[in-house]
Amino acid sequence: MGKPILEVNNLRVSFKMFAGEVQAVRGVSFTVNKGEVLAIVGESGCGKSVTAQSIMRLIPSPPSVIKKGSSILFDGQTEIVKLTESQMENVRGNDIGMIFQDPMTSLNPTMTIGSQITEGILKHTKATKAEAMQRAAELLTLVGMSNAQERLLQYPHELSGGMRQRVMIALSLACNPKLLIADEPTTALDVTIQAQIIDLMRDIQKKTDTSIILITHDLGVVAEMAHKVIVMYAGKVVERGTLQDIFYDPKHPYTWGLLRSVPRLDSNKENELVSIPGSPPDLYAPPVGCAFAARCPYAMKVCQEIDPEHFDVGEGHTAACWLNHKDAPQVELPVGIGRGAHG
Amino acid sequence: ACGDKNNNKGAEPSGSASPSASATASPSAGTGSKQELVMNYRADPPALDVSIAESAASFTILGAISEGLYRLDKDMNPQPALAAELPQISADGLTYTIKLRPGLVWANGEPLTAKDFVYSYKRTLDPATKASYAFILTWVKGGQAVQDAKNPDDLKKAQDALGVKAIDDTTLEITLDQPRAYFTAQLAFLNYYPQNEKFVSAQADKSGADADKVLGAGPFILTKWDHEQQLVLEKNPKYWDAANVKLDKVTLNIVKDQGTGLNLFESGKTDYADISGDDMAKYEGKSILHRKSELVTGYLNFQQTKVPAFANKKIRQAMSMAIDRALIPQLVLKNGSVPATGYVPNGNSDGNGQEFRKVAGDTEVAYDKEKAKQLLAEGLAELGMKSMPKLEIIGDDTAKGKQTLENLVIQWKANLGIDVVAAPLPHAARLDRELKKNYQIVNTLWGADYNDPMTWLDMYISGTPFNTQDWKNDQYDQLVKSAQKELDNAKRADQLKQAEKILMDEAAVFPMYFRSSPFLINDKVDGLILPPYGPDFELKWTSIK
Amino acid sequence: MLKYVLRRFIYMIITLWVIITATFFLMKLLPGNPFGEAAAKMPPENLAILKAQYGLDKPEWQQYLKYLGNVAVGDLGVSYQFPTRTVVSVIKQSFPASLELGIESLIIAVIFGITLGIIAALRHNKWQDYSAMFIALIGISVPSFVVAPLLSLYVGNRWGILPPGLWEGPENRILPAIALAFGTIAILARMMRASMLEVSSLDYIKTAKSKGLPTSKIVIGHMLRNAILPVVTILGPIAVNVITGTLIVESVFVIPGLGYQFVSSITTLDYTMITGLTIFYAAILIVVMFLTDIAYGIIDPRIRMSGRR
Amino acid sequence: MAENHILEVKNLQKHFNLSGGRVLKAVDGLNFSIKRGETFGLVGESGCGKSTTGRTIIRLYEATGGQVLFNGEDVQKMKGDKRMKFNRDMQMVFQDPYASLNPRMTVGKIIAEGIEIHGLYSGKEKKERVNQLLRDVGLREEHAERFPHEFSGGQRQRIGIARALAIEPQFIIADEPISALDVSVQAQVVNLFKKLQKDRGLTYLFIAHDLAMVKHISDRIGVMYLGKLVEVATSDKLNAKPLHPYTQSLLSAIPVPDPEVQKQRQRIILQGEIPSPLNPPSGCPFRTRCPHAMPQCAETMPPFKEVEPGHFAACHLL
Amino acid sequence: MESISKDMFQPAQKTTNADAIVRPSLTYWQDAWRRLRTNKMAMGGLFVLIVIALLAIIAPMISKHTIYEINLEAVNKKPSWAHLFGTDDFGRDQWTRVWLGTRISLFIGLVAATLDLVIGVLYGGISAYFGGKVDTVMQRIIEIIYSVPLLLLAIILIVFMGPGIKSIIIAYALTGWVGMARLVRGQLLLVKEQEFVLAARTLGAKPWRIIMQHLIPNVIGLVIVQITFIVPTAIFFESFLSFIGVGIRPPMASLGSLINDGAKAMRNYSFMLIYPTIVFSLILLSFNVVGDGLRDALDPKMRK
Ligand SMILES: Nc1ncnc2c1ncn2[C@@H]1O[C@H](COP(=O)(O)OP(=O)(O)OP(=O)(O)O)[C@@H](O)[C@H]1O
Ligand SMILES: Nc1ncnc2c1ncn2[C@@H]1O[C@H](COP(=O)(O)OP(=O)(O)OP(=O)(O)O)[C@@H](O)[C@H]1O
Ligand SMILES: [Mg+2]
Ligand SMILES: [Mg+2]
Repeated sequence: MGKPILEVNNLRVSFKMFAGEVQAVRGVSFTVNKGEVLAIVGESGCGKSVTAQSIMRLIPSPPSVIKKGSSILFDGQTEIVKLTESQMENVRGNDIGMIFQDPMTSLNPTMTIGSQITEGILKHTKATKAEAMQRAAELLTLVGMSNAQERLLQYPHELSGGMRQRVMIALSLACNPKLLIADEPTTALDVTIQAQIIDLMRDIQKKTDTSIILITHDLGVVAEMAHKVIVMYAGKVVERGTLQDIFYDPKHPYTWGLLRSVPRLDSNKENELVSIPGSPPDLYAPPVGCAFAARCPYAMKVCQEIDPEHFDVGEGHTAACWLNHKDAPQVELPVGIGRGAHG
Repeated sequence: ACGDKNNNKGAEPSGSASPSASATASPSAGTGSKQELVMNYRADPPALDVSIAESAASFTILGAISEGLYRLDKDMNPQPALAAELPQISADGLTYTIKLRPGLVWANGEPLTAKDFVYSYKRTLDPATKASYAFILTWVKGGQAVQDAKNPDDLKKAQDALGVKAIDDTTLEITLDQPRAYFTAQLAFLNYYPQNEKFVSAQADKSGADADKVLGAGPFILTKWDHEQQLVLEKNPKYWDAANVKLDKVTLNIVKDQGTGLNLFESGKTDYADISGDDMAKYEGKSILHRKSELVTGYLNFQQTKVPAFANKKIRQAMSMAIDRALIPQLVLKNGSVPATGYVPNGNSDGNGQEFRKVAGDTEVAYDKEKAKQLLAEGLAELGMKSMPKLEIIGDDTAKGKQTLENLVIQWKANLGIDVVAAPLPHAARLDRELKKNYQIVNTLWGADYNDPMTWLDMYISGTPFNTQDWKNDQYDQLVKSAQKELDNAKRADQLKQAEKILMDEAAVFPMYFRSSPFLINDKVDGLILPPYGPDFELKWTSIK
Repeated sequence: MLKYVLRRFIYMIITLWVIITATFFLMKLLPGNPFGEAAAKMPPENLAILKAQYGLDKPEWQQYLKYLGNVAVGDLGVSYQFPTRTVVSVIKQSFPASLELGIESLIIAVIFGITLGIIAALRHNKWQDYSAMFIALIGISVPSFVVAPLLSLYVGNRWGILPPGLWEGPENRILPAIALAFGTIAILARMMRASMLEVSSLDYIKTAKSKGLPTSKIVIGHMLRNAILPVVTILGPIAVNVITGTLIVESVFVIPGLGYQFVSSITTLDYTMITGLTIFYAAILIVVMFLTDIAYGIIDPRIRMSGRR
Repeated sequence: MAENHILEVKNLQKHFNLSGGRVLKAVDGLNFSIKRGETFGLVGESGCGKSTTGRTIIRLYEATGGQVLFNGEDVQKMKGDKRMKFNRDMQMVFQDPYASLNPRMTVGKIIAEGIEIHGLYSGKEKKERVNQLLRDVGLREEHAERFPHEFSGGQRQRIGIARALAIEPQFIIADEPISALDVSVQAQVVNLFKKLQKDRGLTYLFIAHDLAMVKHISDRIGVMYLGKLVEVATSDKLNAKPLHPYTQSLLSAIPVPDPEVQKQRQRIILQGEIPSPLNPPSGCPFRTRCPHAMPQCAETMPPFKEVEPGHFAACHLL
Repeated sequence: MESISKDMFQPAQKTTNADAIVRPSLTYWQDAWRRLRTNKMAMGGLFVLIVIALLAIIAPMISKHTIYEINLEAVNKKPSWAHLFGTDDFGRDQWTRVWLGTRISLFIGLVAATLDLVIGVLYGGISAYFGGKVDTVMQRIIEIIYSVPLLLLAIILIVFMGPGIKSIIIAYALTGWVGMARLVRGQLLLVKEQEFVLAARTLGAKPWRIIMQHLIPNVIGLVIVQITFIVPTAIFFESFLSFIGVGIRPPMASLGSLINDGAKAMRNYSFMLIYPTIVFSLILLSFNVVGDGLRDALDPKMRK
């Protein structure tokens, strides 16, 4: 793995609302290296999309603000937080591509697929219209769509959801970005197409050495693609590590909960699925201590009072949980997690 | 006619002795300067057809393209035009023999003869022509019979019997049903113009609809007519008096908005503009401001059948006396109109060579609000009523029309304590309600059709269509009817004077003002005549200095 | 598509027929004498002859059927007021000026209105928004009967920049077109702003941004087309009104247009003229409404597919 | 038909007429029935007609052909009171949680709407009921006064479920209620569904494209492809012995949240383009992507036959 | 990391810490009102509107002048302390007339807005919701109403009702709402396809409920923008009717007719135009900022 392509440091993003400030992202730090796939997992509403969109500076402002002290360093030199809007235009699409969560609404209904793909190419390269069209057709073929030439002239509503999602991917790859942010790229698709798309993204990543930030709640997809994983909860990173670290040696009760929630292929229908009880805290006023404490079966007094920092629990593996403190009681990994659980 | 439709914008009187206003006293031939005139004109004329013409706009334009036996000069005296000289009138005053100028031609070169007059009169009287001014030609003996003809045979017979004959190509003989003192001047009136049978019948029902469907023998030719936009008149080289016509070209732009008209004048885009009373003050004392006092009276009618209280003379008097009529010209019209001093307006002849108003004096009730209150109380007592019923006054919905109603309503309220509701209506709707007698009080206008008191007074004979207020006075009827037959002009004038006095004493109508209109005319324009009735202006003697 | 057009065409005919019928009978409710005031002096017998000539002596349903027949062959009748002029000739002579002026003013209104709306939406709640909306508000609060004379007086007369009136050269078009566009600009700007604000928060705008497109490209390429629908909706009737002429602007700037004919036909109770002009107006309106519906489909391909709206 | 079938779908068809006279056969001849208290899963790829099936059953669309019997009565023919009763007995949880919530209504109002329409409770009772429902689905009482956009996807889905439950239906059509949710919330929602089923004896038609979850929740599963059912079996049988090649590929493609297992798995990756429902392939609709396609497949549509008791499939290979 | 006492690592008592109620709980309307109140522009607009309404009610009552007096000494006087807005052609106090006119115009504007809200929005809602044949017929009716000349209608109204406020309101009720109806329909065609409408239908909601609760609230933004046009349009519609004689009867005046008269007099007495126009523009400006504020306040997504 190469040098860092993206270093996010203490990113804090809030939404200023009438009723107060929603602290959607509260000090997120992570690094993505060249050619690496970083997966972000976490409960719905924990700030994954906001983090992703902050990197692209796409969150609407107002009401959002990226707080002082946040840093998003791209390619070791570009401080994204400080760029002007027009400098940002050169980063978007060119250096960083993005696939959005919802393929149904993320394409312009009144524009043909072709012009939506070529737009970015025309902006960032010196290509002529015809060349851009040629490139667009190649991209469509690359993402596995037949009849690419014809598809270019169609409108989004004439395509199926899976096709639209692939168009989104093609679009984000148009200028060979160094970093691709994929926000739940397969959520809306059925498994057969999902499998196709994962294959496709893996292929592309290998061929072009693109770095990918993959946001998803599907741990299966994570398992298949990611090199590194960060787990987010209530606007914070609670655990980070390699794929193996997270799946086989997780150190945070929330991660445990997540892993245990997945129905196993051999699971007994009569059994309840394991879920994490309760719901995440209100980000209008996050709790003082650990945000997960209220739902955590292992909560200690300290959890309710002091927000844990990251403890190093292995090489590059950290977890923000007091259980990893030397004074904390030892806790067994719950059943259903670890090697062979999904045999 | 009653509030000629294009011309109800308000007016004012002038002290000018001459009945018409003229741009300069002495027409002088323009030399050197381009003889072209650009004018604003307030309305697109309806069909330019001698028989059908009924509006001032038609009279004006046809007056320039066409010509009658006589043309009125700036003093409203008939000057021989197509006629070589003034008519020879028989002793009984019934037969007029007129010699035409020799060698007259129509603008298209065809000769113009006495027959063209005969054709014209017959055509106008033919009911099928639907000429609204045909009644003026019923003065010719047998005219009424033509008008009343029910079938083609009757019509043929009546037309043959009509008292107009072409003795030869240049001699015309007209026989009247009764003597009419003002008939020579009337021969200058549009409906007595000749028409070219061949040309007119070729146009069928489109006669006068466009520039190429009009033929005259007057000083000008209509060379362009873009409806609602522009008319262009050019000098007629074949006109008998072409030598004395100075203007080569007159452009008339149809400008309906007086404010814009003034803008055009001030920015030098036109030489002539009619302006509103409000804008007049600024030009007071400047040589470009001209005023024409018209033979138009603005007055109120009180409908007696609808409001029985109005049958009571005291109540009518009270209603009239409560109005300070000086305020209407002063505050509303501001265009030089003067408070009325009777029904027949200033400048109208008495049919005996004198001005009617000068002879008859001020016959109007004087403004006296105390007396008005008293009269109202007395009148109500006579009727056994406690108060006046709810009253409504209708009138035109023009800006000035509305303001007039407003002013009256306020005065009645302030001076008499009665509530009258103002109901401004579109002109046609107002006229319709007036003629159908479907009103309580109406603010209306009358303009002279010809320069004689009869045009004013015969309309109040009981039972006639324009006596819409249902006022009835036997003595009045008798006086006017006998004047209609009276041969002695002096006696006739006296009878009419008495009749008007009755009209006014009885407060049958309430005249408010004699109308006058202001115009701006470029100083370089010379000899443009603004006659008090009929056409809006007379171009023949106009020139550019 | 063809079927749709055909069906709409049939609707159009039906609507037009209802309008003809409604106007025909509404007009009979009007007071007064259609032959003008001169006819008032006519003896009743002559009036009867006159009425017979126009077929007014027949029962109303016969008049109605005859009229329908005439309309079907494009004959809208002869003016009662000016018997030498047919309704069709009046339209032919007055409509071109109104149409030309209307189109010019629409172009001005659309360009300025949409630009103002876009600026306001892009700078939502900033000073640019407030000033654009302030300009728009002036457009609404100052009616044409004030704007038109003011322009004629100041620009035309006092400052002498442009002619204060008359319908001659191209320089005569500018002031009336502006006066006519004034109110429309305001309406379009406000509509455009509201609609742009809605569109600007949609997901695909983010997608467009994520490609690194500059704001101008996003506005023109992505937002405009999606935001313009409500503007098109309201523009239809406005366009019809504008191209068929407006009394005030026409009379102030001395333009030989149809607006004056409309008003004068009604105030003078010219039956055939009223009905004829109404039919003409209605026909244009219906066609424009239809074109609007077609435009929906062109603007938004989703609408073309489902065929609704 | 057996008494305990709450819903029977017979040869159900739903065709959409598009402009230009084109017909889109979204659902083309479905046959299945659901027993009282059972969960029937319906899987298939995006656009194969799952939602349309659900919507036609609940009469959001009028069926083009076929019959839907609910408690033995023809749904299409219900009117007036019967229809109201039907609306109470059958409810739907919508696919897109956000779009299915009125953005201008507070959550409390959204949930209370059904109660108001059917006049079940009023005043304080209504409020209590709404609070109860919120707690039931794992939300908090004070959420009642917030608006949908203030919630995360999982929370929105739960609002939709609470709305459906509010009028105490017997039968719920859950249209992909979990696909937008993260795993822990998926588990919550699925548990909630199961709990409600246990407590109230609800019957579900559970639509999804995620076989793993459907397998877990459903008693029986129907697999759809391009408007047609290609396989129906009990959950266990389907898992153990999928018959149709499409089902096989679906099962093999389920990603496993275990990096090592995942690496070793053999997946059947389908090739070829997904056909358009506007222009379906002749014969078997799946033949364009089927690894076993034969000439016969292009000619005739394989019959939907009962291969084993309770296990139906439509494939020429069988 | 500073040292932490050992007992801190004892299992915690279960608390409902995370469940703390944080955001103030408000109803929709309270919430909207709160949001409106924080909008300075909107509150300013509301304040101006209230002041204008109060002036319209009170100013003519306490004025020394009435509209029934002609004062020859004070004809067309420029504004002064005696006559704040100057005097008109009859020497009447313009201040009094302007506020009386404001009274009438405000009334007409509000009635028109109400009619538009009720008739236009409902009509559009029904047309869009039912769609199909109902929509086709209702849209044709709109085309017909659009086509029948206003003037013709107005004149028929004078004939049957006489001029006055009643006629104006009837004329407006007959024709004025079609623009709103079309706009609402156009937007609702998109809204009605959304799933929450379907959801309401599966609950058994009747059309009326769906239209009122689900459809219309979702186009309220556009409706408000349109309403802010309606107010001036109606006021000018009245002055147009006054212009052709169906409007307010003199000596009563409306803002529209005062502006109309002022436009005629502007060459000589510009104050006759300026003051009513200022009052009118203020009304409009306030209506618009209040409208915009309301739009934002009623849009839950704009929570600020
Ligand atoms: N435009 C916005 N206005 C106010 N709050 C917002 C906005 N966008 C997001 N939030 C809040 O920010 C928090 C994080 O949202 P985000 O979209 O990042 O979640 P997520 O992790 O992507 O969830 P999901 O998996 O459901 O997509 C949420 O609590 C959400 O309520
Ligand atoms: N109202 C409609 N008009 C026309 N076509 C429709 C309509 N609704 C659905 N369709 C079409 O019917 C087919 C089936 O759609 P449906 O929504 O039932 O799919 P689905 O199986 O639910 O897919 P997904 O998993 O994406 O929700 C699709 O091709 C879709 O385009
Ligand atoms: Mg997200
Ligand atoms: Mg679906």
